[in-house]
Amino acid sequence: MTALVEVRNVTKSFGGLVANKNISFEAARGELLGIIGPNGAGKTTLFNSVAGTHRIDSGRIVFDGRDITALKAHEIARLGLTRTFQIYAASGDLTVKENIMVGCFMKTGSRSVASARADGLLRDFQLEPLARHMVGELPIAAQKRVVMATAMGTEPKLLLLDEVAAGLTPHEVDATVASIRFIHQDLGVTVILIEHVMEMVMNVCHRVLVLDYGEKIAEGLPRDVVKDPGVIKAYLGERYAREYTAESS
Amino acid sequence: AETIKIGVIYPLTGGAAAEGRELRAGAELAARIANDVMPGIDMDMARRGGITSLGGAKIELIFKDHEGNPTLGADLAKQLILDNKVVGILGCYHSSVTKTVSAVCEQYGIPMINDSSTSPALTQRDFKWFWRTTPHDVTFTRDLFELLKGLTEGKVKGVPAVPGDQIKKLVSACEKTEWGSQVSETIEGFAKQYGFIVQKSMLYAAKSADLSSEVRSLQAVKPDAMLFASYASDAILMVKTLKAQKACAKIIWGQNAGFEAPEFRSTLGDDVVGILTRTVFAPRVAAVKKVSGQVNELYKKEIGHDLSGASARAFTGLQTWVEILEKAGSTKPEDIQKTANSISIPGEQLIVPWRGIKFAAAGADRGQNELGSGIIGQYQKDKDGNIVLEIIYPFDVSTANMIYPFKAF
Amino acid sequence: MEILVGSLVAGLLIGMLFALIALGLTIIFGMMDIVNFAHGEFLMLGMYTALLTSQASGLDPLLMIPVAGAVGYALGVACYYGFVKFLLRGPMVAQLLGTFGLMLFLRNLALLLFGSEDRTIHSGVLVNRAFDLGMGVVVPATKLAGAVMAVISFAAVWLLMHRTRTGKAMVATALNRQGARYMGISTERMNGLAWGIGAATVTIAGALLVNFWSVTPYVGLLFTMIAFAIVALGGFGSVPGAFFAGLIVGLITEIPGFWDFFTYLTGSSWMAGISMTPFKYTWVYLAYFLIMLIRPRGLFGWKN
Amino acid sequence: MEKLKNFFDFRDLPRLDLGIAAAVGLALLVFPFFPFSSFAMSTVIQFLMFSLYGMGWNTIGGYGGQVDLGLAQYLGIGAYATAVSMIRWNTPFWVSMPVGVLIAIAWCSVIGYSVFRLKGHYFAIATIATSLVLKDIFEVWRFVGAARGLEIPATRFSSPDFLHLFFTQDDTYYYIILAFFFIGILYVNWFRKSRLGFQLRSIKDNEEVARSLGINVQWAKIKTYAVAVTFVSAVGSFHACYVKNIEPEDTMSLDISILIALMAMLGGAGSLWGPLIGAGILIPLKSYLKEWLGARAGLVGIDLVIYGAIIMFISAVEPRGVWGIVERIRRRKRA
Amino acid sequence: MPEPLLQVKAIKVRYSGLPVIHGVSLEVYPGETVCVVGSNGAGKSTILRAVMAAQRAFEGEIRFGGVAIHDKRTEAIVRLGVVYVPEEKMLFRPLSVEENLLLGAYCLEDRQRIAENLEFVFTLFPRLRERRRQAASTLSGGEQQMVAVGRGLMSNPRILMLDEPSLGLSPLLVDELFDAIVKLKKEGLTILLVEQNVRESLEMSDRGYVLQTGKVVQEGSGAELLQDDSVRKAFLGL
Ligand SMILES: Nc1ncnc2c1ncn2[C@@H]1O[C@H](COP(=O)(O)OP(=O)(O)OP(=O)(O)O)[C@@H](O)[C@H]1O
Ligand SMILES: Nc1ncnc2c1ncn2[C@@H]1O[C@H](COP(=O)(O)OP(=O)(O)OP(=O)(O)O)[C@@H](O)[C@H]1O
Ligand SMILES: [Mg+2]
Ligand SMILES: [Mg+2]
Repeated sequence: MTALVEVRNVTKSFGGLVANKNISFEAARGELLGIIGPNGAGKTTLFNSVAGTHRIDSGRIVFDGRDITALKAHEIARLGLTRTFQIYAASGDLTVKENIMVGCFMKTGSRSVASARADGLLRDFQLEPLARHMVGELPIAAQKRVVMATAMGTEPKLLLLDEVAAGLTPHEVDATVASIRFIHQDLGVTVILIEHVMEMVMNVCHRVLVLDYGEKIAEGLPRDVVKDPGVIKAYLGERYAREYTAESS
Repeated sequence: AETIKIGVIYPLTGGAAAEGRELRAGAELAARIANDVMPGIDMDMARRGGITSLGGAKIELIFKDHEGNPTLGADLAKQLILDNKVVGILGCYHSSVTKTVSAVCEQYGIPMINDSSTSPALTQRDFKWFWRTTPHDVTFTRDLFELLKGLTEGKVKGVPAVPGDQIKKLVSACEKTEWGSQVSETIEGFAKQYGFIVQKSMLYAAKSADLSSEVRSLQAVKPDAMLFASYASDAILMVKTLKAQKACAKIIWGQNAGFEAPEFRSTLGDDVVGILTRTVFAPRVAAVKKVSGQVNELYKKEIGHDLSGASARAFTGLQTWVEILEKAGSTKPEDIQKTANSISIPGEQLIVPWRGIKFAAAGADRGQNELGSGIIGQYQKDKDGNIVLEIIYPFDVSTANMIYPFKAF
Repeated sequence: MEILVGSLVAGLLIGMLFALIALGLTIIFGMMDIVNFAHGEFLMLGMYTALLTSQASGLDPLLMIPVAGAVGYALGVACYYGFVKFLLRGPMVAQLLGTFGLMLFLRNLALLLFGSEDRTIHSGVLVNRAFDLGMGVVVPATKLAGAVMAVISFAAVWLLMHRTRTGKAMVATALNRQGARYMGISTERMNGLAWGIGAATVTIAGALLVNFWSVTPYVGLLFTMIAFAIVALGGFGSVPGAFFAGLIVGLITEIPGFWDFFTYLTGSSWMAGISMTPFKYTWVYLAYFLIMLIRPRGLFGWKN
Repeated sequence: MEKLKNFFDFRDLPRLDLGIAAAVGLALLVFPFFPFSSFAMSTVIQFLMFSLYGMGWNTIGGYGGQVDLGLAQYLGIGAYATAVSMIRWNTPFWVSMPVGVLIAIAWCSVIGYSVFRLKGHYFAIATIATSLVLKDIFEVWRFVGAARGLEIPATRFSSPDFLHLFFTQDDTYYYIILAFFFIGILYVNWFRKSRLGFQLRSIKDNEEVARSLGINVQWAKIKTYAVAVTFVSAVGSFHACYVKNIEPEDTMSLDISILIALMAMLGGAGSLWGPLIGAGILIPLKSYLKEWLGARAGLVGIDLVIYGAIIMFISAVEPRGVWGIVERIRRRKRA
Repeated sequence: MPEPLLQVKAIKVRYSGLPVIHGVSLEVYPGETVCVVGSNGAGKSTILRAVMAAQRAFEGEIRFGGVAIHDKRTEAIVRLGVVYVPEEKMLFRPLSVEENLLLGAYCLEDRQRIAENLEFVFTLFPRLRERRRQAASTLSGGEQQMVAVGRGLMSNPRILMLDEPSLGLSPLLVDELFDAIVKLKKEGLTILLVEQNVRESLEMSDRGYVLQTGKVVQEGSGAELLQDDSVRKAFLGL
């Protein structure tokens, strides 16, 4: 397995606050990597750094063999690295299908091709009945599926998902897990996801990265990470730790 | 008998609506005098009662409002010509509107008389369907330089000859519009011709609520004469600012418009004494010209105040229309064209102090009335303490001694 | 030298008046994200109010400032409850549309009521009075009064916003209307208040302005544009920003004066050959444009 | 080929709309054969011109959410390009119009490059500022006639001159602008569903998200601006030939910019028919209110008071303009 | 049986014409913790918004402390002591954490009380004390959630309505948050809770309602509902 994305010593600070401190990691082609950590640990910031949403202070990011450190967000997206947003306020005047078509238009200029691809994605993500609805009117679960479908419209090699399971019922989490598996296995996309819903992390991730106060404090298999005392102290709490260790053992 | 429709396009709303009302009243009064028999007025038009050569046909005026907008003016002209089927057009006050309206008339071959636009360029276009009764800015500006020259030659009533080097340096401040920039250029031209020096010719942004830097800049060159082209609000502010900054010159002259507006006088009160303005009509004319007095009486009775430059010129414009129609005895454009090119109305028929009306039939100023002239008036206090506009130029009709030099505020 | 000092003082003085005019705009914008195209029309109404009431009552126009302020306040509140309230539901486009409508409505209503003549005040304490301080510094009484009024108004508004509970509530309303409601803040009242104060400050400016400048129903737009430039330059919604930007704009309008000064200083003839006066306001817009390139949210901007 | 077909692809619109649009289109085609007054004719020509300006505004302002209040500067550039080259070099309209468009696009790229970094109201006011600066320059620039402007002399060409768009009959102008109008509608219809159109709507929604979907936000905005500017400056060129007299005040003033935006906003920003509805309401309303109330009744200003009140009313009732009202009624019927 | 503090009677709500709540009734008695659960889009938030008059019910009645409040304005309802922590947080973004919290106490006049409440919130969420000067907009998602809840506690509400307070919080924090809610409950605060964390919330609630597409399909005590098969199947993934 070769690394699809390689993050080397990335540091990003806001004023005095160092949100990412010298973080390094890599994700192999075909991997499903999870990132967890307390609120404000710098997970979203790390996504922003990787996806070029903001400039990093120092460090290097290599994607698919190319140094993308200095590229702009849209250039990075065109190389096949797409991210979703944690707080996505889709208000505007685009319907679900139109939203997905925007993603599809990255790879094609033809309206009929984009439309056909969007139809395919609507089917894949069980959005067909909602195609003509405005995104803002949908329940959160459906919105998150729209976000994922739109991102898949760009045919990425690497997909960064920021808390797509937040606020979902267990049922819906299961559906989301299925969607992510579909993206990962059937479409062969490498996925990095940020999640607080531990059921999901434990279920789908091959490997987990733990951040705290901007630093990487642990990295490893999910079942190992949840036993890490540092992780328990900073993130999981005793109760959850007990639960998950019990489950996985 | 039939009526003869004449389209009249004036700025009835918009920034110049006050002038528009004057213009309209002047034209309406002229139409009344033409249509009725009014023995009390010593004017051919007043004796006839309609156009006798057309079976006593009455004049009907159709007013349109151009708001000071040239494009709208052109539209209205089309409308008058095509929908209202007017015989001809009168208007439009703003030179810019007159320009577009006359172009439409030219296109459709409909005669137009311009009574009140003073941009020289209007008659330099070799139009075949355009005649202008009022003198234009070149004439007015030449009047000014004649006056200045007269000062050095001792021709001005009440002022001994002034040594040439004491009145040499001029500055001008004109508003940055078509009108203002033309005046500014004309001043420079004449200054060269008459041997004066224009030290600064400034174009300023009109209606800008603050003229202190402009005044400071004028003051800095210590001019002998300050020349302005401004509308009322700027004219008032300009004089106020001059006063505040104690700026002064021996002569302060305004190219009509703002300097002649009633508001100018009432706002500034005694401060206007000594300021010169060019005009085509001052109530004092009525004192020296009988027919003017008669018409002015009538006008005052109806409107409540004296004839102004605007109303007097509108009156004269329509009067010219009436005389042309009378003489042509036809409403066919070609006949009107022929008549207009050859008409000659003697000065005693007019309420304005001109030698008459006779249009240049060809040449560089084609369609321009060659017998028109301007007046330069000076605000002075009369015995009762009222401020009146006394006539200073032409020298032969001057009504008072000139105040020279201008006393500081 | 006199030109330089004179221009500086004149620029600062007129700048303070501009700032006073812009104050209301920045308040209203800060609260509701509404760019009020009818702002200059409020100024115009303030001018007419002072002019007509002083003519009718025979009192000095200076005494009419509180009257104009009260009329402005009432007008602003009425505008809010009767009209602007409904605009708030819509996007920026709808708000622009609405205030264009308001601008046309007020301007032409004034035309209908007052006619289009230039009208001026003929006498009064401030009218035609000026103090000559030497060195080319001439301070017209109106502008001095305007400057004093501006300082007072800005201080009052700043204190209101930062030192009172109502001010805090106004800030909260400005930032997140629904959120403020959940805190128990009556956002309608706050917005109405903002419109009242916003309109009152600009009508007061109008009541001052009419002492040296004539009024027609059309005076508004120029001042609306200047106020826009000031408010955007200072940062939309920023009160101190509006003050400093006002001074800057005032100085910019004196560029012709500075140009003259350097012309004489250097005695250069090519400088003398170029006239700056036609561009008096061009510089304001150009400066706005250039400063925006460096600071896209104005000098003191914080809102997005 | 597919692209061409897409111009005529109105399938996503309700039948009723298309029916009404077809009826209006037909009525416009035969309009000059009926004996309407020249006033009606010039009102309809105005309507067509402002619809086109509004369509231009709508691409950047409606679909893109970038509220531009300075489009008149491009009207001026188009008009001056045509007038200057016609007066000085006798250039045919069909040459000067594209040249004007190119100049306008070049200018808009310069403006756009800097101005598109601004957001919301800052952007709107910056566009006003650039427009006023350009106007001030034109007012003193002798080459283009300074404040006096330019006049294409009424006797310059002999009518009809199709090359220089010089006619005595308004009918001919009418059909030319009507052709522009139909092309404009077809183009906007294509645009709104094109890749650029979609990208733009996404940008309007959320620029950050748009970037993450591979959209070069700045470039997409500039491209769209160029489209908007093309509309405005092409019609500006036509304006020069139709009116034959242009001045800075007349072609580049803030009032015109506002009027352009007003049309589209009142009709409904971001919808295909919005600008047409806006122009269709405002232009006749303005002309006829003035004719009935202003000039006849002598109540100076009352026409515009009513006009302003109507704009206020619509904006208060439905933020998305007249088209928003239509859609609301439709939705209620469906529910 | 005492009077219910909050009483929602057969309300119906719609968004731009589309009905979303079809006649929901629920009561909250003083001192009680009541939980509303339901899948996404069932209309839980909408009910709370209706109580706050942020989205008007077009039918039905809402009473608080015996007073009808469905025709009152939001701010008047807040002043009666109904405090709502919305799902979308609605922070005053450029203001600092502390300023945000203080605005939560806008309805209180007593400075001493305000200071105490602030201290209480800082003890509950120590992270906020660290960040008290930071602008709310730059906080992480979880930190923002803490500010929102803390702000709701600042005004000594008579009833606190929390809409998915655990959304986006780390497991540890969720735990702490629920502990905090339990603590508040013990202090006698009346709480109406909307949550996706069905198990935890039902465990600590006195009673619960299950909402499905705008209708109450089940109600009962927390423990009862936890035992219910359909609830377990639908929400606990068992
Ligand atoms: N633009 C910014 N300016 C200042 N501080 C920022 C900015 N963006 C983020 N931060 C700070 O950086 C830290 C990391 O934020 P980030 O959003 O990456 O957290 P996170 O790990 O995603 O948390 P959560 O799980 O709650 O979403 C936080 O403390 C936040 O306050
Ligand atoms: N502003 C709105 N406009 C139109 N429909 C809306 C709006 N807000 C919510 N809805 C719809 O109303 C229904 C109920 O929404 P509500 O937010 O009350 O659900 P919820 O139970 O709180 O769900 P969630 O778990 O997502 O918060 C949903 O189907 C949603 O799509
Ligand atoms: Mg995050
Ligand atoms: Mg909810």
